[in-house]
Amino acid sequence: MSAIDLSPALSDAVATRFARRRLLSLGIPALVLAYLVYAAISFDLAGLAGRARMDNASVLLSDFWLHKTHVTRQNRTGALSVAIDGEAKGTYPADRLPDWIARDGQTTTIDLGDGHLVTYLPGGARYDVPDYGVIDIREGADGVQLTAPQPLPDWINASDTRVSVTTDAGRFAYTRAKAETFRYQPGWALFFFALDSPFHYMSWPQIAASALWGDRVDPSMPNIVAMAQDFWNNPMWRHGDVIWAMFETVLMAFLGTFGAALIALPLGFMAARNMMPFGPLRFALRRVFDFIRGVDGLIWTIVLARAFGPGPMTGSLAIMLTDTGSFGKMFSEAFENIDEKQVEGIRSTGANGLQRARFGVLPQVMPVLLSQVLYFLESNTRGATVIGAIVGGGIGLLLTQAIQTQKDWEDVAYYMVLIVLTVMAMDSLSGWLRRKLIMGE
Amino acid sequence: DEIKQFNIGIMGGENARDRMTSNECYRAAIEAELGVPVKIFTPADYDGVIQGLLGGTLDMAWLGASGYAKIYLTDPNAVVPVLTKQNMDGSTGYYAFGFARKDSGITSVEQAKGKSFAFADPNSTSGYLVPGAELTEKFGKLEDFFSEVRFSGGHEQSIVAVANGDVAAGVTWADGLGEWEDGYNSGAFRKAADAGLIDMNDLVQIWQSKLIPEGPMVVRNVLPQDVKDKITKLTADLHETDKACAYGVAHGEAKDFVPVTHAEYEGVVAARKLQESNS
Amino acid sequence: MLEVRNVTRVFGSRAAVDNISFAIDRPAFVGIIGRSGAGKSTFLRMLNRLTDASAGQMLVDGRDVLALRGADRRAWQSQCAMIFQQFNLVPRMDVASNVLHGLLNRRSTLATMFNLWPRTDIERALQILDRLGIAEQAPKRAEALSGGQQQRVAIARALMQDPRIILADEPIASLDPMNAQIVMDTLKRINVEDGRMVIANLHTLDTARRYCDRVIGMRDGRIVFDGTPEQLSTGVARDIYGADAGFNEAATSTAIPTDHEPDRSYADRMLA
Amino acid sequence: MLEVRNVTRVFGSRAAVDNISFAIDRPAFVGIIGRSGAGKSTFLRMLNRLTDASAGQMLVDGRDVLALRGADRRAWQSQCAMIFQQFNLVPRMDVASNVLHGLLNRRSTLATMFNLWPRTDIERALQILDRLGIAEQAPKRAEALSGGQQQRVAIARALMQDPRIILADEPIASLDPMNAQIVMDTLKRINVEDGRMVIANLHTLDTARRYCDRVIGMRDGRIVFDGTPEQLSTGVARDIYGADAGFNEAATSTAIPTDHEPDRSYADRMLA
Amino acid sequence: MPDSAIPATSRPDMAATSHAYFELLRRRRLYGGILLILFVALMVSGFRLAESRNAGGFIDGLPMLLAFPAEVVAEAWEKRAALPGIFIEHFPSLIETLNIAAVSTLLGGIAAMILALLSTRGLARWPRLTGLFRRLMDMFRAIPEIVIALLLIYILGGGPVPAVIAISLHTAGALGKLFSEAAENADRKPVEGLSSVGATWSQQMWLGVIPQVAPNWLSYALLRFEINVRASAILGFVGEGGIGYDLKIAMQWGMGRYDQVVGIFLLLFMAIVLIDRLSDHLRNRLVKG
Ligand SMILES: Nc1ncnc2c1ncn2[C@@H]1O[C@H](COP(=O)(O)OP(=O)(O)OP(=O)(O)O)[C@@H](O)[C@H]1O
Ligand SMILES: Nc1ncnc2c1ncn2[C@@H]1O[C@H](COP(=O)(O)OP(=O)(O)OP(=O)(O)O)[C@@H](O)[C@H]1O
Ligand SMILES: [Mg+2]
Ligand SMILES: [Mg+2]
Repeated sequence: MSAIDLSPALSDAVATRFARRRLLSLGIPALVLAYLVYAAISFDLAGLAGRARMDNASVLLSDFWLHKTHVTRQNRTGALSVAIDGEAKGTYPADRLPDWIARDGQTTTIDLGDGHLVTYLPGGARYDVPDYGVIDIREGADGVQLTAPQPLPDWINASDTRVSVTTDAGRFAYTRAKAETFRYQPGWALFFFALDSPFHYMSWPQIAASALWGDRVDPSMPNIVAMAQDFWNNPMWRHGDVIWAMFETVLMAFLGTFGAALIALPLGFMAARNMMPFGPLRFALRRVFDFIRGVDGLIWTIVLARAFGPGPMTGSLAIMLTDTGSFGKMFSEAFENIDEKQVEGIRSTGANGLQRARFGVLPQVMPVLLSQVLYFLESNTRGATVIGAIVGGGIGLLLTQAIQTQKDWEDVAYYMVLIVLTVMAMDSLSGWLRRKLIMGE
Repeated sequence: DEIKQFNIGIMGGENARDRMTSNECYRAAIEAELGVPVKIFTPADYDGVIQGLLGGTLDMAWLGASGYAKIYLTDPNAVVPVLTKQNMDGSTGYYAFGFARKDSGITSVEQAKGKSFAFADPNSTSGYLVPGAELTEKFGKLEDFFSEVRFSGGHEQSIVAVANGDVAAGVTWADGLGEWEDGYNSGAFRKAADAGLIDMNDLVQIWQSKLIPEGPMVVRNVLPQDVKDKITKLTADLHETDKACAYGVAHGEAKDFVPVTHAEYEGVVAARKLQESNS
Repeated sequence: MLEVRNVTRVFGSRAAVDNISFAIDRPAFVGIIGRSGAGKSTFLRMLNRLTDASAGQMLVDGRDVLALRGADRRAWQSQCAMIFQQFNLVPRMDVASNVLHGLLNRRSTLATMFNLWPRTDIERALQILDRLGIAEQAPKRAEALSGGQQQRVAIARALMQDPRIILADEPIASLDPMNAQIVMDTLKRINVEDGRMVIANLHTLDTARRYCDRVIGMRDGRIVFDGTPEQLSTGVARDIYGADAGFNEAATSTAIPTDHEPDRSYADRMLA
Repeated sequence: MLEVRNVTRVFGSRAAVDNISFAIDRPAFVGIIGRSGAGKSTFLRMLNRLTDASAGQMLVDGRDVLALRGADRRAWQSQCAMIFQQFNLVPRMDVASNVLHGLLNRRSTLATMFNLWPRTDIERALQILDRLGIAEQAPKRAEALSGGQQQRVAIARALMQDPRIILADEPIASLDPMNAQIVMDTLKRINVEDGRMVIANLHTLDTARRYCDRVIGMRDGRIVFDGTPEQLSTGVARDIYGADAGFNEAATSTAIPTDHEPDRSYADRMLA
Repeated sequence: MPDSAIPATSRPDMAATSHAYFELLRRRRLYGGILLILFVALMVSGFRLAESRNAGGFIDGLPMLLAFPAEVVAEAWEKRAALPGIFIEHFPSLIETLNIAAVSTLLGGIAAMILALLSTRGLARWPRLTGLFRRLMDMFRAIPEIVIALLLIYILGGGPVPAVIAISLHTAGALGKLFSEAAENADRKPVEGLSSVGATWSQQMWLGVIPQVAPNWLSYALLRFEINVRASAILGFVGEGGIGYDLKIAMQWGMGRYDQVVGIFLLLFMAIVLIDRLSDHLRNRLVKG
């Protein structure tokens, strides 16, 4: 390369520019990093690591898709009940126990699988744990007595009033009042048909056959209707209530969003500089929009709850209120960015204000407004979940409470799947509508 | 004048679906009695029910004593207390219990000094108001005595939070009858233990409050007198007519529902007024 | 018919139109020429009442249209159609609807809001479009049309108004020479056949010479020439445009330079 | 140096490049001509590995560059610079940075992402820009430059790569004749002075005749001509372009028709 | 001038044209009418359904609308002297809320950048996996923040971290979609140019795409920050830290602490409005140049 003498000023100038840019491109990441470090300290990230309970995480993850069956004997009466998740509506009828439970007079044998065997005996119980030995419990005068290979491992928790054993196969607990065994099995139990439904005891091919040509289980209706009813009224999962709640949530979002759009349309006109010559009103409207937007929907929900009480209408009114603020602002901005030529063309024919708005303004802003509204519809479906939790309606209430009780994780999973599917469906629906309504008039 | 529908508010404590289920029989009975549609609402927190009663959108609810006091202090004429729960032993009260994990070594409130402490809900009588007032009286400002005072959001959450070790100690309610290992005869411990949420072996009791009056069932004051009477009678007779239903409504075993008046709650109202000022 | 008396329009401290007066007594084709900023558009917009005048009167059959307010003003606007350089149509609506907008002032607001037009109106709109040779475009969106076609839609809207006066503000400035000629020919035909007065702002001398019965020259808001096209000498033009001796008239021309025949015959075919 | 063996590229069911083979044994200036769609771009893009070949080999000093993967492929790209019709610079970045991009493959990714260029690199970039006569533009954004200047920036980026081969895909198609000449002269100079091979797609015969040592004609993905510019008769051209007897060579010409002198002297001044 | 001044010089195909247009018009009116009726019916029946499932009716409730705010404001007004003290007391909570929002916008934004580039047709590192990354973003967007936060509280205990994770995930999904739409419209020529010199994928993206889309991306991120401030306050309301939690505690107590409610609310509200204004201003400058 031929060395041509460059003007040193130029080369310096360029070098300085590079130095400055280098400072910037190192400085910005450094600043971000410094901020994150500050945040990590102020959020006590280090302490969190100690507090985090990974066993909870595994409980949660497994409970998402596991169910447990409680096998309980009231020691005083000897009554045995087998119930899914310990709930009354999940209780097996005494004559139709699952095949891993065997009853023989006073003795009940529970096969937890993998060689784990629990036996309820009169006045005590026994648990055979493979590779460990037999845990034997007797009721004595002064409490429960435990006989087991020593030393006791930490998965056995014993006092003289209570013994509990936790293994991979299940959980077992004994007090003077009752003996209880929990067996964990994969799947959402009784998701389709609960124990009170005759269809629970059929296999899938049997169900299909019975739906198509089987004898009527209930003489008053075809089997397929009976199945639908049993599914819909499933007392464990209450699909009917859940779907209703989901529907209520979507309804809140729908009413709130479109109601707000209808209200914000005229208000937006009045708040647009080029539509509203009267300044003070415009200014006042803008501040009103700012105010109702700044107060979150949740606060509005609480304010409205006094007047309208709990329920979906209150939720949709709260969404409507917040979105009126957002739409008012966005619509008025859209109106201010219109092409004035079209309005002028309409004006020159002697059209009045309404007609100018209808023909000069609406056709050009409609696509923008519509796509904003549809975008909000989708995000409000999510928002309605939260509002529903406060206002006592919809899937949000079911979900937050199921989480807060911290035991119905399979319900939580069910609701979450439903919500995600619904929001995704709303997303595609609004995308489809947007394409349909905006691309082709 | 006539009423067109009748709305019942049910406070938190269980998940919404279970609350609906355990009160369904009660709802049906009232509907049959009044001949108008009856609906149950289960807002996420105490405040939802209270606002509903104040605003007149809910006609009746079972409240905690503190919740009643809050309504009374906001608007003395909004509701009247009519019934309360009578426990198996004939008492019409219960206790707040302080508790901690057994393996934490804490056996009294003094030992929990400088550790974190959980109340249930600011509107809860046994979960905050009474224990808050009593402990403050004994140990001074609780924010200074404990390292952190937190509201878990409900009794169930307090128990789980302590059992999980998220907080060192907390309070919740129980009737104080029966055995600790079973979580007493009724109360939040019993529910949690029955549900398999906790193992009572893991917890110890560290404190017990004075007797707290059971919360009242209130009806809105402006309801027609005959409606109030019908509801009161139906509920008062529930233990005689439908035992299983009464169990669900009373959140567990109870002897009966018995009449009550505002006078029984003046103490709680006073405690609440006191707490207000030292917030 | 039209008498303009001492009309002035001030923007800020500058007078865009400065005390102009003239009268037109028959439905003539009047051209207004002048360089950019001379006040041509402002004058037309005042006559159409899109812009308010600062002072003066414009009498149409003895009535001062500048004094009209509210519904009267809109009624006047409907009698005085305006054609814009950028067409000013509603691009997302179809051509026929755009033409029907010419009737907005005559039909009830409620019906028009829902786009409900009587069948006879629609038929008339289609007839007008047919007259201008673009009836097949009626169902298309206005934005799908070429510039020349859009301007003819704008003229159709103006005709739909059944106006007494048609104002055209540089109607051919955004068009290519071919389309420009079609549009100007159309305006001329309307002027001659229907006997409607046309006042057009033009930015080229040759167009003015070719189509106008009378030419008004403006400069800095004042009228500096008012006469027949024949009187429009290069010297006068220099005066109007404020150009120096190097002024070359061809520089302002947009006419198709040589052989006009094929275009004209095409235009005639289109307008037949 | 470069040997192309039976290279084919199929898009869908059509072969854009259909089994072509040829060899170049010295750093010549090779022009590829052919009408639109003949497969010229596809061939260059395969050699630069922007597009994968369907079959065949391209040997550079005995190594098949079509078989390279990952980092090897990128290393080869850095030795084989490409100049595009649309320049393909980063418009929002300054000229010097664009030139430095030629080094991206040789410097660590992290350092380049944080703009950490050694001062010697920056100076070399400036020298190259100076050699191409646009050093003063170094601090400007690429998008602020004229087309011809942008193409010279692209050439500078190519030189920064210190490549063995420079590929140019219709480098002057978006330029006016003046700038086209400067760019072609520059490429020729690099070819002659630095001894780098240049392969350029050209869409005009006269450019090919004027600058190339060897011309390859493509039609429908096949090589239909391979020889010296002198062998490129009008008959051959007709063959390449698939034109009928009415083929008029001038129609493809972009050269400045008459007197070349002032341009040439200007170009010389610029490149001095 | 009468209508008949227009000569009826219709050409023969005029009748067909006019017929076709009327046919079109009829169809358009029919569809428009059906759509309108459908929409009105949905709105009306939806509202009536919602009202019937509500505890209180719409008309009955209207007169009560101001009862609660009046109660709150009246008490706060009485104790207005305490307001500055309340502001100071709760300011640290506000900072925590803002920190949560800022950190999640940063983390979510960075994740969104990567996800967006990975899922943009023509830019993706692994073109076959674009669909996967898109679905991933859809999922992130679909799950309400509150759900993730509540689940994480169970595992991580309370505090700001669950909120940060929850909001970050949502932000990654929401911004990712917007970012990818902007990247889709970016000019491909610079990328190809960089690719031709042997640049790696990250160099191509960093130098060829990001400078083009940066103004748009920044503007979206600012908007998101504004939204996240609100989200972080709301998460506080359902049980995390920050100013939302303070507000809930005060609100739940009710009468007697309404001065706190108003004070905290004003603090939060002013912060939101301030950020809203600032981001509006910055965004306008970014997009306009
Ligand atoms: N709305 C307005 N506000 C302020 N000044 C204006 C306005 N409209 C026009 N003017 C000014 O008035 C003067 C005359 O403008 P006008 O548009 O009438 O000129 P014109 O002859 O139509 O020019 P052109 O050929 O550019 O359209 C110009 O100086 C213009 O800047
Ligand atoms: N990415 C692609 N996908 C499908 N077909 C392609 C692609 N790239 C090129 N082709 C097709 O391959 C054929 C050759 O294209 P190529 O761009 O190589 O032609 P060219 O000689 O460079 O033409 P031009 O002068 O127009 O650039 C054309 O028919 C083109 O349509
Ligand atoms: Mg003008
Ligand atoms: Mg090509």
